[in-house]
Amino acid sequence: MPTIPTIFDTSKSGRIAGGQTPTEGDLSGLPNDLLRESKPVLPEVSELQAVRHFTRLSQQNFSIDGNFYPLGSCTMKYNPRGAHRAASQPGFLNRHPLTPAFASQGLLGCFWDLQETLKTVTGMEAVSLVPMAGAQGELAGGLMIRAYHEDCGDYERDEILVPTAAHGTNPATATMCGYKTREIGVAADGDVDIEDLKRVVGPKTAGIMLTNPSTCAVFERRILEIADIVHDAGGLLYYDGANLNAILGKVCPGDMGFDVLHLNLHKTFATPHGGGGPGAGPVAVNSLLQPYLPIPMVGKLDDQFIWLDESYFPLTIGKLAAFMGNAGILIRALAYALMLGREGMVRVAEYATLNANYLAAELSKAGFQLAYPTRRATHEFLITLNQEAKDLGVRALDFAKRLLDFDMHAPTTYFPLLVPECFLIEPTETEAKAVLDEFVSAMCKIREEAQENADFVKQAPHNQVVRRLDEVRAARELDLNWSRIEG
Amino acid sequence: MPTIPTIFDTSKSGRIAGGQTPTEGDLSGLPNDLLRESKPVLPEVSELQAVRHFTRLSQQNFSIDGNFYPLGSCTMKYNPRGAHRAASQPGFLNRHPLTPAFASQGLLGCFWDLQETLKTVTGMEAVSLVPMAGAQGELAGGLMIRAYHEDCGDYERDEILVPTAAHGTNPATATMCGYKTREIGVAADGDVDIEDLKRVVGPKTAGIMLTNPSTCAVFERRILEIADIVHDAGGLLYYDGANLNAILGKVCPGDMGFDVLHLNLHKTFATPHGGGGPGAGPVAVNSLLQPYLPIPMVGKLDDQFIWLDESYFPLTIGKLAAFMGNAGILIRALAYALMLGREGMVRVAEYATLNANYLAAELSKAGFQLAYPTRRATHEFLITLNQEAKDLGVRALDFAKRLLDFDMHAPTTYFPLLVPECFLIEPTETEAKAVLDEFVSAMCKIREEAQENADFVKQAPHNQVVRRLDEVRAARELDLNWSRIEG
Amino acid sequence: MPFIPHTSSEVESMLQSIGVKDIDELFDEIPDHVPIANFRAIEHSLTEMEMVHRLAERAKLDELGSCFLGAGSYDHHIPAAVWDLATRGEFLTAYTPYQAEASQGTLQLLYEFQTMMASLASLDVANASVYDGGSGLGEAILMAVRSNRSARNRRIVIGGAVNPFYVKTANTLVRSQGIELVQVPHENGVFDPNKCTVDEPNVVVVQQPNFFGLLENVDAISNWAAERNALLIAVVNPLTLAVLKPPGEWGEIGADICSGDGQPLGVPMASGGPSFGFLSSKMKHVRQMPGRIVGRTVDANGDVGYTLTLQAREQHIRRAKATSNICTNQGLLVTAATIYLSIMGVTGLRNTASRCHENTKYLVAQLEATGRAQRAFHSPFFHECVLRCAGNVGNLTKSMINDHGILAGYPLGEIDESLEDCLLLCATEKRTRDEIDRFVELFNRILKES
Amino acid sequence: MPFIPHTSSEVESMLQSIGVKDIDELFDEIPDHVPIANFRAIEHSLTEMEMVHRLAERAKLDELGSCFLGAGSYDHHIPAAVWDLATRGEFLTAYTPYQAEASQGTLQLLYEFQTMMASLASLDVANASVYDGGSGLGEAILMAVRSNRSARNRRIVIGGAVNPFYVKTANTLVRSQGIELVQVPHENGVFDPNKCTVDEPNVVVVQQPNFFGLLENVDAISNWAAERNALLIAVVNPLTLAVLKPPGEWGEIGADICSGDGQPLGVPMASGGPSFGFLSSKMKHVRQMPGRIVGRTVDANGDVGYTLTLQAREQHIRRAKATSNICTNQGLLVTAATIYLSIMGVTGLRNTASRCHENTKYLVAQLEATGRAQRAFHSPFFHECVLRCAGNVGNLTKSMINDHGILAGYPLGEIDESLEDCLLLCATEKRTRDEIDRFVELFNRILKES
Ligand SMILES: Cc1ncc(COP(=O)(O)O)c(C=O)c1O
Ligand SMILES: Cc1ncc(COP(=O)(O)O)c(C=O)c1O
Repeated sequence: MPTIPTIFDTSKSGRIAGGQTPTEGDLSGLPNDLLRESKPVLPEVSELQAVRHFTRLSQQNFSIDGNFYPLGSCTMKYNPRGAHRAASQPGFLNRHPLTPAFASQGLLGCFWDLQETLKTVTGMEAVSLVPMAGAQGELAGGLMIRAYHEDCGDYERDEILVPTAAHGTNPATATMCGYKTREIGVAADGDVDIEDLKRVVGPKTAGIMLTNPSTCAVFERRILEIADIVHDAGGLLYYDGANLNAILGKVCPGDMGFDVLHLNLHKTFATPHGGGGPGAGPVAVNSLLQPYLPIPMVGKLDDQFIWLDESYFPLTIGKLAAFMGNAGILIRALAYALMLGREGMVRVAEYATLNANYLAAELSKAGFQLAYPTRRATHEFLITLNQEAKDLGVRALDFAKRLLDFDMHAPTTYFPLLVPECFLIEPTETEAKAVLDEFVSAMCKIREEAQENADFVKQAPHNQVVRRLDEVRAARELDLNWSRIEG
Repeated sequence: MPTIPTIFDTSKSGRIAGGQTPTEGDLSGLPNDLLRESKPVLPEVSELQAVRHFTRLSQQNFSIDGNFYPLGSCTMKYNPRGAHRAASQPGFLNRHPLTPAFASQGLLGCFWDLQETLKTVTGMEAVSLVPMAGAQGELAGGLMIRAYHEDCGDYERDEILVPTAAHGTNPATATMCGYKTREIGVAADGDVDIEDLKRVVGPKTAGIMLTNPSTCAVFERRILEIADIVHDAGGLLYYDGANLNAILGKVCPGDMGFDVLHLNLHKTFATPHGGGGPGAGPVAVNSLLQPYLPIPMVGKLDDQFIWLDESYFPLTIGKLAAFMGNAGILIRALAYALMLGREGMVRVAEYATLNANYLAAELSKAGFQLAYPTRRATHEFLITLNQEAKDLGVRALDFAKRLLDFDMHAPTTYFPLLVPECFLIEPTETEAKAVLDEFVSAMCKIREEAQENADFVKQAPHNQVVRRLDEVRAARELDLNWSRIEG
Repeated sequence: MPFIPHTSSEVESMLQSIGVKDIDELFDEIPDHVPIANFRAIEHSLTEMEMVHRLAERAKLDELGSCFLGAGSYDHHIPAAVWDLATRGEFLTAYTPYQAEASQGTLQLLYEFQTMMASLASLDVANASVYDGGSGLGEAILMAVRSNRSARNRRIVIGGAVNPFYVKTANTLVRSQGIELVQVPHENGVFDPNKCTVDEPNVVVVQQPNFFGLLENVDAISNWAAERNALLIAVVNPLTLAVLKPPGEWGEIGADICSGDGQPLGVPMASGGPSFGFLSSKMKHVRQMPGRIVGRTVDANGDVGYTLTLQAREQHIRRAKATSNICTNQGLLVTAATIYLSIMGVTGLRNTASRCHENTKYLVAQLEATGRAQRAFHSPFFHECVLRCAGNVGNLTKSMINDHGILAGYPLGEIDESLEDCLLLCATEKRTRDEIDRFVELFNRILKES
Repeated sequence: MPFIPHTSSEVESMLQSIGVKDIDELFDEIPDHVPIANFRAIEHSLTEMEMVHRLAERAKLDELGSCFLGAGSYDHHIPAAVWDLATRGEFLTAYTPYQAEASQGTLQLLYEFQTMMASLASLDVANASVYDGGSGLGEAILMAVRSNRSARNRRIVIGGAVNPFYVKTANTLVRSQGIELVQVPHENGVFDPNKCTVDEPNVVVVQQPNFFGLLENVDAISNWAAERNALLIAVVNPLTLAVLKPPGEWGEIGADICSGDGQPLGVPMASGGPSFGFLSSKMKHVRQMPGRIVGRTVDANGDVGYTLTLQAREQHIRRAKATSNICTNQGLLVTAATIYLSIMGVTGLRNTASRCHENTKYLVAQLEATGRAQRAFHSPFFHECVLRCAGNVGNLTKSMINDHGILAGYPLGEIDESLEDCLLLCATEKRTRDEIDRFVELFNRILKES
């Protein structure tokens, strides 16, 4: 497949897609100095040219529909087409966000059901569906923690604790909430270093942000102890729900001492990632934080569903979106929840864990080094290619690029940073054993190739539309949009 | 891209796509000896496995959405997505074919509009929309011709005339109608050999089947003379509408002396070809043949649309489909007709002709041999690679296969048979000049390659999922379905 | 200009290259005495937005609720993935796979389809579709007649309650080749070969379950045909083959040819089309098969690949001697059906068929319990059933549509006067208990009031 | 087991390979004292068929007819091709393009998107989306504050009638960083900088057209901000940029940052989300930009390719010092918008915007002609307009919905008591003359009767 010219290269001045062009409207009477004179750089192509261009572009993407995509922490599993269908019905798709509640009982009913489901799933008191991704859920959580402490008159707490292995959104969120981030160490077994925690926790601690299983891909065994330590110091516990799929139906965050959390519905509830989004990151809280939830939520008054806004939640941290967040994603998640049902949800955790442990076992038998060999894998696991890097000069990055040539997306690389040359591998429950076996074969094959000819692997990929890209140049010689002169 | 294992190779006994499997129903009381014992060879895969398999298969297809596809006579032009959308509305998609007319005024109204449009387009008296493809339209036409002669008490006419260059469906249809086929020659300029026609026409002539522009891709200039000759001999004229797009809005078949015709809506009216179908081949007739039209049609009684069946058309040739033919394709064609409108239809012929003449001119300038250099191209044109075959040993087939490596589908090859080593090239009106220019470049490049290394071209394609396929083996060692043993 | 990419400067330069002054000149070979087309009766063009608006108003008119009507077209659930995949541009907008190397997707899919369909029928080979079940029966008959050359006549016995729309369609197709269809009236709804007056039929056609939903004694019929050296054509609903004995296993030697309509396999009812007809047969008849057939072969490297094969049967090679004139078939619907069958699999298909049956059984029992309807025939039924109603069937179905948006079954009086008071009913897996109960209640109420 | 491919024999062999006896054992690191989850409150699983049936009943409840409501979400025509393409599996089910070589499709598309958005705003660079228009304004403010380090305070002037939902949302986002939003009340619907009490604003925010559909005097506002060394953030409806002067050209030096919601560009209203927020800016602010940015570069062969760039701004690299915590964004909607913009092109977009304006103008004129409504403000409006109604606006909108299925505009009393009798109305290009005339007639009738 050749590289594809940009749509602007295909463009010709004066060409229009006539079937889509309404007749021009009358602009007379508008002040001239407020009108546009310059012609924007938009494509001028026929409908077929557009269709062909984007069809071809799409063919240059790996995706779950086409490839094994074991990106750790990202949960790339099958996105049921039925959920997409359900959310695409005219009643949902054409609903104006400001339609009054009395004429929106269908949508509000869906939101109510989802709120109830997520309460059960998390073991928390109350849920707000508004946040539009995990990171926005974190922001909501941080703001609620802040609001809570301020309401308690406690203005001194200006630190959020996060493990060194934490996802980047955790510290970035702390900053957005006006907090400082304090990192706590991770012990050799992958669990939080309790002693370090004890050292840093104190009267300045607003809260701690944790995932469990952690980003080291192991279950944080001393979670209740951690909860006690933080709570005793007056801090609150935030659960980063990115890994909730690992424990679905097994244990609830609410039972592990967490006060507030978000869920990544686009991960655990299988809504499509769309090449970067959209997602949905509802937040769930215990009763302490309930008053601060972001609005709106859905309530029930007699038999009618209603919006719960400031008048019901005067202490709310406020709005996080112009309207109601990513409503369409929430419907998809509800559809998925309905299809899984009670029994299916438990299976998510069980088979995701089975697949990860199986793949870990097979890779380990094949001679790859697990980062935490004494630990169970959870829904994902870490390997380190440090030995291979030292012995063969072939780094995790090279393995990753070469995997693409085997038609498999690479696992997450170099995250968490504390494990050198690592792969964070999350196969998910929707992949078949045969696919996992193929992954092990591919890894072995690449190692063989590296032994024979390290350069070959270091120059991978070889069979993709492009060879390895120069990212340094991309950042240094910024070329962020097409211009007629260069193009 | 690697070859893809069959879906059966992915299958595992006992696996089900649980989200799609209803609970088993009770079969008690059915006679045991009428029940199935053997297990059918159906895939047992998860929904993701199915989605991934067919996503990947699709990626191994050329298509209009992805490629220039200048298959002569096939009219591969842009298939508007809006037409597909319009036909996919629940009211159309969920309509049971036996729903009474009084509850189907939407659909019948569409059919009425389409009938009216096609009458204008063809210049004929009446239209039946039933035939499900061009070939079935031909069959309907042949049967109407037969019915007409028999109604006239004329049982001796048992021959249908077709030019030697005719499409295979023409003689095959004659046979299905119980007729013998008599071929008439084509003159050196591509027009029908009138002298030959005069020789064979006579009291046994039931009719003649012609396209115009002909399959030699030129406009049959003496069409009125031909019509007179055949009519004078008591025969009828059938117009094969596969090339109607060439003359849309310019001249009507009804004005060229034709008594009956079909339209290929999947060609002229741009409904998608679907990798082999479906199509729609409505027939239009003059008043002579109106009584014989296949049923049902749509009529109007007061303000209601009604089905016209045997009771209105006692002389009908009958039903051609269990229900109403390819209703969904008819809606798509109507949608297209509405979007083109009066002015757009004329442009189809104009710009298809412009593109073909431009491409012919450019190829000719580049040294390729037009089959009929003294003639105008119509919506398509013929080149012959006979010289290249002689000089370089590289045949039309080799050019065709090598074109694939340039990401262009090959034109129609070796049709019509009377032109040696030919390409029948139909660019259509929806392709841009730049694409045509690229085609010329590719052809020149291939000729260069052939001059340097004929074998390289003869072994093409080189960049497709498979190399050149052994078709002889396919026909000799029949392998028509997968079986567990081989698989 | 919808769909035309040319700018005026491009048109200029193209005309120049050709050497003409304007586009009109390109049409100068059209003789002057052919009148210029007059399209004034055709409306001005609409944008996509306007067109969709127009057709949405039309489509709205035809929206209805629950469907209890089958009779050859069935309201089944179609997994969302089926059409999401089938309408991918690469499937939707490809042509017939003439250039095999650029069409491996479609070709491999068809090969898989052939495998599934042949296996469902328990026969050796299947083709890649004909137009629909009706014309498919016509093609099956032509194929059988060609295959049974030793036969002394061209008389085809149509046994009992074969779908009357199929029979009419087949008749249109075969009549002019001197083939005669002889319909043997059904006995209590089923085919009794002993009532057949044709001595030496060339071909016998039987449908299982038949148009009334009744199960024919297919083993006996198959043997009866075999004893007379007649070829046997089985007309089936492919969904039911997940549960019922497949034609290839009927009687001693099995049916020769199996045909039917593929609509139940993932194709929306959509007013009856596009759907697809399918044909499968014993290997010995394969050279008489109409339509496309895909074969597996190898490429120049010895790797597996797929291609159209046995093309010497087809019109583009064999012309007047072809097995059929079919060219464009119903490929896209076959694509959908292949995806449908893959997702449903053995168990999904079996459960769907058996669930339809249970739903219909429940519907029939509830309707009989009202005392206002009873089964018209006593042979066992599957998936569909004829009920004789105590009241005016025409009024009933009309009121069901007008007042409740329900399609209440097919009034058999439309095809057989002796069944004036009969309805052919069906409740697929999509009908919920609630829908069925509501239907029964309305049925009872309407007949009571009338 | 929906979505899980394992057969029991596979599970067995996998357990064996791991060396455990059952799946439960894999969870043995979860301490015993954490209680086992109890999911009994959750229903049993539904098949896709049952789920769709359930949600179809819900969706049906919310179906309405014509929409005359805008206020930040607009009922535009979306070419069918847009979502047919955007939902191709390769776009729909890919992740953020971390492995550039396997994601050139998404990356090139984003590069094209950045080009279009930057050019629409007449600014230098655009990012690959933030969540929505509301949070986008928050991000824009944070970005501006970071960029305007020399400023002496953290006070942001919100000029006149900026979308109140956006302002509230932005406030949630920026508040805890000590940033204060100071809203200057509008004067007759527009922003009059002279009424501003903040001496040295850090950042000024103005919306064009503003929430009331009125055109602000953006050149003067831009110059006013520049004179005070304040950065200017323009909030816009991107569709209107086809017609209105782009922010980069406002006043002497142009706006610094442009933000807004991309919904009008091919995204269904869908209750407000998912849509996408967009940000563009002058080059000098690029290192303060939140979100993904794609750059063009070359591969090892020197061929063109695309990759995420300037990642040192982002949370996964910069962590606590990142420009934002955003990670997952609204990629799919950006995909749709890019396709939409490509199909519409310069002319399509311009005509759509001007047609919306003409339709609204016509609507306003007709309503005024009834004598029951008049424009609330006298500045020129574009695409949307506030009408003061002679009657109870609450009853009007309610009756329009309940009796006619029409959304009759946004009752501004919900956000501003002084506008109790005002409706914010909009008629997009989708509204036909017939629909508008019918609306006017109903409007007149309802107000007359009430
Ligand atoms: C552990 C973890 N936390 C938080 C996030 C952020 O979630 P989102 O991308 O939905 O904003 C991610 C996403 O990659 C994650 O993996
Ligand atoms: C000239 C001509 N006639 C007839 C046909 C048959 O039409 P259909 O394929 O629709 O049956 C074709 C199709 O290729 C054709 O090109």
